[in-house]
Amino acid sequence: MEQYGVILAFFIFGLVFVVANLTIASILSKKIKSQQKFELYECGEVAEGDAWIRFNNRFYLIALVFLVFDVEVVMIYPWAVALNEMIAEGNGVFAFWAMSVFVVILILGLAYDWIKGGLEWVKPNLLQLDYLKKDA
Amino acid sequence: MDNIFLWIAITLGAMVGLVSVVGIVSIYLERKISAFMQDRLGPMEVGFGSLVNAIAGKEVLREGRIGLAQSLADGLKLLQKEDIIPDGADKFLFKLAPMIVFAGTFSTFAALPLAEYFIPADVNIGLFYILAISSFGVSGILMAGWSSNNKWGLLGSLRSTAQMVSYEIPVGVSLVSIVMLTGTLSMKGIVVAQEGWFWNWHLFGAVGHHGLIGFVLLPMMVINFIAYFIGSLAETNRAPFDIPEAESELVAGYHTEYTGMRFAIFFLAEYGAIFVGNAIAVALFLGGWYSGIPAIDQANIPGIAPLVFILKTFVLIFVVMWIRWTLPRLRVDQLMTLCWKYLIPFTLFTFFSVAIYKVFIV
Amino acid sequence: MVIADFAFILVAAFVLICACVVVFHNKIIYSAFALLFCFFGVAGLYVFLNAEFLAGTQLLVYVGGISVLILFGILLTKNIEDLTSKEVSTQKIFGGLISVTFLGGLIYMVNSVDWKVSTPKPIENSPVEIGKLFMSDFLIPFEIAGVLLLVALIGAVVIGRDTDKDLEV
Amino acid sequence: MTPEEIFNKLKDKFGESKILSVHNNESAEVDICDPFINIEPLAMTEVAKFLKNDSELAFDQCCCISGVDLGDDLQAVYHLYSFNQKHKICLKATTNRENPAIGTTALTWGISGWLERETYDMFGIIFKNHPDHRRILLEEDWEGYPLRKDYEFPRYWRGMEVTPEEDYGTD
Amino acid sequence: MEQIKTDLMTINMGPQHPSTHGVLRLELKTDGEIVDSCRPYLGYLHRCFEKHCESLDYLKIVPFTDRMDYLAAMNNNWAFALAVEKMMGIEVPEKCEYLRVIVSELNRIASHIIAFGTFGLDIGAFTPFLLAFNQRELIFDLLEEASGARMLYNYIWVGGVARDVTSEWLKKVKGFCESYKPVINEIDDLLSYNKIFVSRAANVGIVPKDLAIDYGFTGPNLRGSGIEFDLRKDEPYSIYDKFDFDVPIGSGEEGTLGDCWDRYMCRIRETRESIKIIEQALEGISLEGDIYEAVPKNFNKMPKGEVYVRSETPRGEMGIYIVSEGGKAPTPYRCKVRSPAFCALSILEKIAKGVMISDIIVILGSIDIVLGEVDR
Repeated sequence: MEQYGVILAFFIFGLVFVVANLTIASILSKKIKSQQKFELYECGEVAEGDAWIRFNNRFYLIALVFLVFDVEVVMIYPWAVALNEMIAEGNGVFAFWAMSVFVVILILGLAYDWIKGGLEWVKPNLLQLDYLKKDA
Repeated sequence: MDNIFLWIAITLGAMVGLVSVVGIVSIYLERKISAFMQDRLGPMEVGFGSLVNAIAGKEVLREGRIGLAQSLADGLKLLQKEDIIPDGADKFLFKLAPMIVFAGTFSTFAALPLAEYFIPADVNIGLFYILAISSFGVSGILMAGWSSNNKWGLLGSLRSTAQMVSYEIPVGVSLVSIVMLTGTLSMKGIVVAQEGWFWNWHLFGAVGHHGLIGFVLLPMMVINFIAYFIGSLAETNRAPFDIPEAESELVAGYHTEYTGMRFAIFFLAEYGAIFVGNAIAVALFLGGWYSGIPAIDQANIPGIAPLVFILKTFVLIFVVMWIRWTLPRLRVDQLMTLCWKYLIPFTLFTFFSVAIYKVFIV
Repeated sequence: MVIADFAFILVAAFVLICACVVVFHNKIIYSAFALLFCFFGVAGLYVFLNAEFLAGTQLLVYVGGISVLILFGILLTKNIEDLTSKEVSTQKIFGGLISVTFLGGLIYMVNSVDWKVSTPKPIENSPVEIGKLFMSDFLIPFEIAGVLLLVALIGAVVIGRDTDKDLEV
Repeated sequence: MTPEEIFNKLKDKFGESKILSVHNNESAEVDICDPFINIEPLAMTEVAKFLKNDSELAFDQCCCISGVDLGDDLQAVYHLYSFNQKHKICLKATTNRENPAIGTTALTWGISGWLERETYDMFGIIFKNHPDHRRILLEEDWEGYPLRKDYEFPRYWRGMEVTPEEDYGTD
Repeated sequence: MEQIKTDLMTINMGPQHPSTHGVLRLELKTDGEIVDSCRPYLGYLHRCFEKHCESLDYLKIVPFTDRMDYLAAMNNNWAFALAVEKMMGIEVPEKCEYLRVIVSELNRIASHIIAFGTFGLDIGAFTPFLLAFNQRELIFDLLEEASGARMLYNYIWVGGVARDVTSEWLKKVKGFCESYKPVINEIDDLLSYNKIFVSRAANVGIVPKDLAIDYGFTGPNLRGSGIEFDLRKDEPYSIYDKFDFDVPIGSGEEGTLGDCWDRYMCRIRETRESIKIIEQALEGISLEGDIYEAVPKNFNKMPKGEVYVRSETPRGEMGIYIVSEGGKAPTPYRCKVRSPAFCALSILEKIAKGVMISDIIVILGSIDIVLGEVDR
C-alpha cells in the first residue's frame, strides 16, 4: 500500500511541478497585448472553417481493434506470471493449450481483419486515382 | 510513518532531479549528436560563464567552447516567454493538457528500478503499472490537440493517439516473454533475474534461468527487443515515427498552439518518456543496474548501480537519436501497417516460442 | 492509518467530482474527459482494495482504451463544441419520482442487509492468483472471452468495410 | 512542318475567316520575328483542339501564352511545341481593347488554364468558356490590369499604401 | 448500413508553412487525412517583374532576373541574355560561352541540391539535406569568387560576362568536381535507396507522359516522367553541342514511371551530368580574350521585332518572350517570362485529389517550385 502512496505522491507532484513552473514563468515573462497574437495559427491566413468537425471514423476503428487486443494482452499477463508456478504444479501443458486456444482465436480474428482490410488505414490507391484511370 | 514521507521526499527529489537532468542532457546531446552527424558543430557559444553573466546583467562573453549551457539557457529563455492561449481555444482543457501529459510521464518514473534498493515504488506489478500509466499520457495529447482548436493540432493529436494505442500491443506482447521467464511483474524481480555476467541478460535468451540451453531463445529475445524498441520509438513519437508532430506536414502537431513554458513542459515530458521507454528496455533486456561483469557491480563498488543503469539508458537514447537523424519519416498508413502486420505477428510468434520453450523444453 | 484514510477520501472525492462533471456538464467533450478521470480514480480505489492488478487493468483498458474510444466517438459527432445535453422538461416529474423511489429502495436495502465485515488476508501476488484461476475455475469464461473478442474484431471490420466502401483498396 | 504548311492545313480546315494570315521572317515588316499565324480570336478554341489532335500537327504542349498590349488592341501570343513532331509554331489572336474576348484553350492543354488566367490577370482579356476564370497572381479585388500600357498605379489598396507618394503620378 | 458521414475539413497550408517552399498557399479540403481538393493560391511574392522590365534598360533588367529563380540566378541571367542576344544578333566570345556554361552548371548543381535536399527534408530526412548543403556552400564560394555575390550574381550580361576569372579559380572548380562525386554517392546510400524514403516517394504523385506534356512539365519534372527531352541536347544553344553528356530520365525503377521518386532521382543524376559538362568545359576553356568584347554599349541598334527563346534552367524550360519597338526605345515593349515552376505547379490541382496530406508535401517537394519564379 505504501508503494502506491509513493505513486500517488509522484502523480500529484507531476501536476504541482507544472503549475509551479508556469507560475514562475508567468512572473518572469513579459506580457505585451496584441490581438493578432491570440488568433489561431493557420499558416498566416485567417482560419477557414472549424477544426471541431465530424472526423473520419477510421480513427474509431483503430481504437476498436486496439481495445480488443488490449484486453487480450491484459489477460495474457496473469497467465504469464503464473506460468512458472503452474509448471511447478504440473499444469504447464494444460495451461499452454488453454492459452493457445485463447490466442489462436484472436489470431483468427487478426487474420480475418487482415484479409478483409480492417487493418488498413484509409489509404487511397495511389496507382488508381481518378486522373490515372482513363489511361488504363 | 515518518519513514514513508522521508522516502517520498528522497525519491521525489531524486526523480525530479533525474527528469530535469535527463531533459537538459538529452536536448544537449540531441543537438550535438545531430550536429556531428550532419557535419556541423552544433551549439558552441553558450557556456556556464556566459549564462551567469547574462543572469547578472553583465556583458555576455563567449565563454563556452562546446556550448554546455545551451539547454539551460534555452530553459531560461522559455521561462521568460509570454504565455499565449489562443482566443478560439478551449481554455480549461488547454491548460490542463500539459499537466496531464507531464504527470503521466512523471508517474512512470516512480517505478524505475535505478538500483536494487532505490526503486521509489517497488510495486509487485511494476512492469504492468508502467505500461498502464503510460497510456494515461495519450489522453493528455488528445486533450492538447482538441482544445487548441487548431487543425494541425487536432490532426497531430489524432495521429498520435492512434499511433500510441496501436503500438501498445506489440510492446505489451513483446514483454510477456520476459514475464514468462521470470514469473514476476516486479521490476526489481526482473532485473535481479539477470544478475552476474552479461550473458544472463534477457537479450541473450534465458541463460540466467536455465543455463546454456537458454541460448535457444536468443533469436526470440532479439526479435522481442527490436519489437519493443520500435514500439517504444513509436510510443514516444520519435523519428521515424514522428508523424504526429511531423514539422514538414503538420507544422508542430498537437503542440502547435503552445508557447513558452507550456511548450517546454511537453518537451520535457517527451524526453522523460524517451528515457523511461529506454530504461524499461535496459531493465528488461539489458540487465538493468548490473554492469554485466560481476567485478564492477554494486556488490564491489557501492553506488555504481544507478550510474550503470543511467549510462546504459543513455546508450540506447543515443541509438534513438542516431535513428532520428538517419531515417526519413513514415507515412501514417505505413506506420499502421508496420504495427499490425509486422510487429504484432512477430511478437505473437515469439510469445508462442517462449511458451513452448518454457512448457516443453525446460 | 490516518494517512491512508485521507488518501482514500481524496481519491474517492476525486472520483465523485469527476462523476458529477460527467453527468452535469453541458459540453459533451468535458463529460468524456471527466469520465476518463473518473476511470483513473476508480483505478485508485481498486488499489485501496488491494487489487493492484485490477487497477492496472482499469488503467490500461478503461483509461487507455475505452476513454480513447469514447473520445474518438465524440469526434465523429457533428458540432461537438456547441453540442449540449438538453434538459427534457416534459419528463421532470416522472423522472424525479423514479429517482426518489430508487433512492428509497437503495437506502432501505443498505440498511436492511446484515453486512458481514471481514478482513481476509490480502492476496500477496494477485496476478499469479488470477492467472491460476483463469486456468482452473474460470477456464470456460476465459475462453468465451476470447470468442467474444473475436466477435468484436469481426464487428469492427464489418463496420469499417461498410463505411469506407468508396475508398476500398 | 513549316509554318506555311501549318497555315495551309489550318486554312483548309477552318477557312479564311478564322485563319487570317501567316508571317515569316522575310515577309514581316519587322526586323526580327519568329514565324507566326494570325487567328480569329473566338476561333482559338477549335483551332487549338485541331492543332493538338491532328496527327501531323500534334502540338501537345503549349509552352507559353503572353499577352501584349498593342495600343488599340490586345493580343494573346501562343507558343506551341510538339514533342512528337519536334516542330513549333506561334499563334496570335488579336482582340479589341474595349471588349477583349478570346476563345479559351484551357480545355485542350492543361497548362493553358493557368497561363490564360495569368493573361487575364495582367491584361483583362476574357477567355470564353474558361473553366476557372479567376485572377491568379493578384488579389480577387484588385482593380485594373497592370500590364496594360494605360494602367495607373493605385495609391492605396485595402488601406495599405502600395505606391509611395513620391512615385505616385510620375509614371 | 448507412454510411457514417464525415465533414470535410478546410485547411490552409501556407503561406507560412515549413513545406510549401516559400509563400505558397494551398487550400486543402480533407476528409481526415485524405485530400479531397487542393487549390493553390499564388501571388504572395508577386513583384510584377514584367512591368518593371518595360521601364528598364536591357542591361538593367539582368539583376532583376536574378530575383526570379533566386536558387539558380545564373541560369536566369543566361536565359534573358540569350533572348536579347538573339534579338540583336550578338556573337558571344567563346571564352564567355565557356564561362557561362561553367557557372550555370555549377548553379544548376546548387539548385538541384536544394531541390533534393529539401525534398528529403519534407519526408523527414534531415541529415542528407545538410550534407548536400555543405557542397552548396562550396559552390557559392566559387561563384562568389567569380561574380562577387553569393546568391544573386548579375554575372551573365548581354553579350558577355561581368568579370573575368583566373586560372586558380578554374583549378578550384576542378577540385570541387572531385569533392562532389563522393557526396552524391553518400546521399544515394543514405537517402535515395533508403527503404522508408522509397516507400514514401515511389508510386506517389504519378504523372504519366501525356499529362506531363499537357500540364507544361519541363526539365527534370518532364524527364522524370520518362520523356527524354533536354533543350541542351535537343535544341542546343550556346556551346552545349560540344559536350558529351547524358540526359537522365525516369524509368519507374522503384515504383511507377513518373512518380516522385523518379523526379527526385532525375535531379540527383543530372548533377552528375553537370559535373561531366563542367569537367569538359574546364578542359576546353582558354583564358585568352576580352570578355566585354561583345557587350553592347547602348541599345540603339536594337531591331524592331520579337523573339521567344527557350533555355534549360534547373527547373525546366524558361522561355523569354521579348517584344521590342526598335532602336528608338532602349527598353523592351513587352517582356514575358515563361516560368517552368509556374507551369509545373498547375498540375497540383489535378493530381492532388485522393492523396494524403503527407503526399501533398511529397508531391510539392518533388516538382521543386521556387515561388520567386512562380510569382515573378
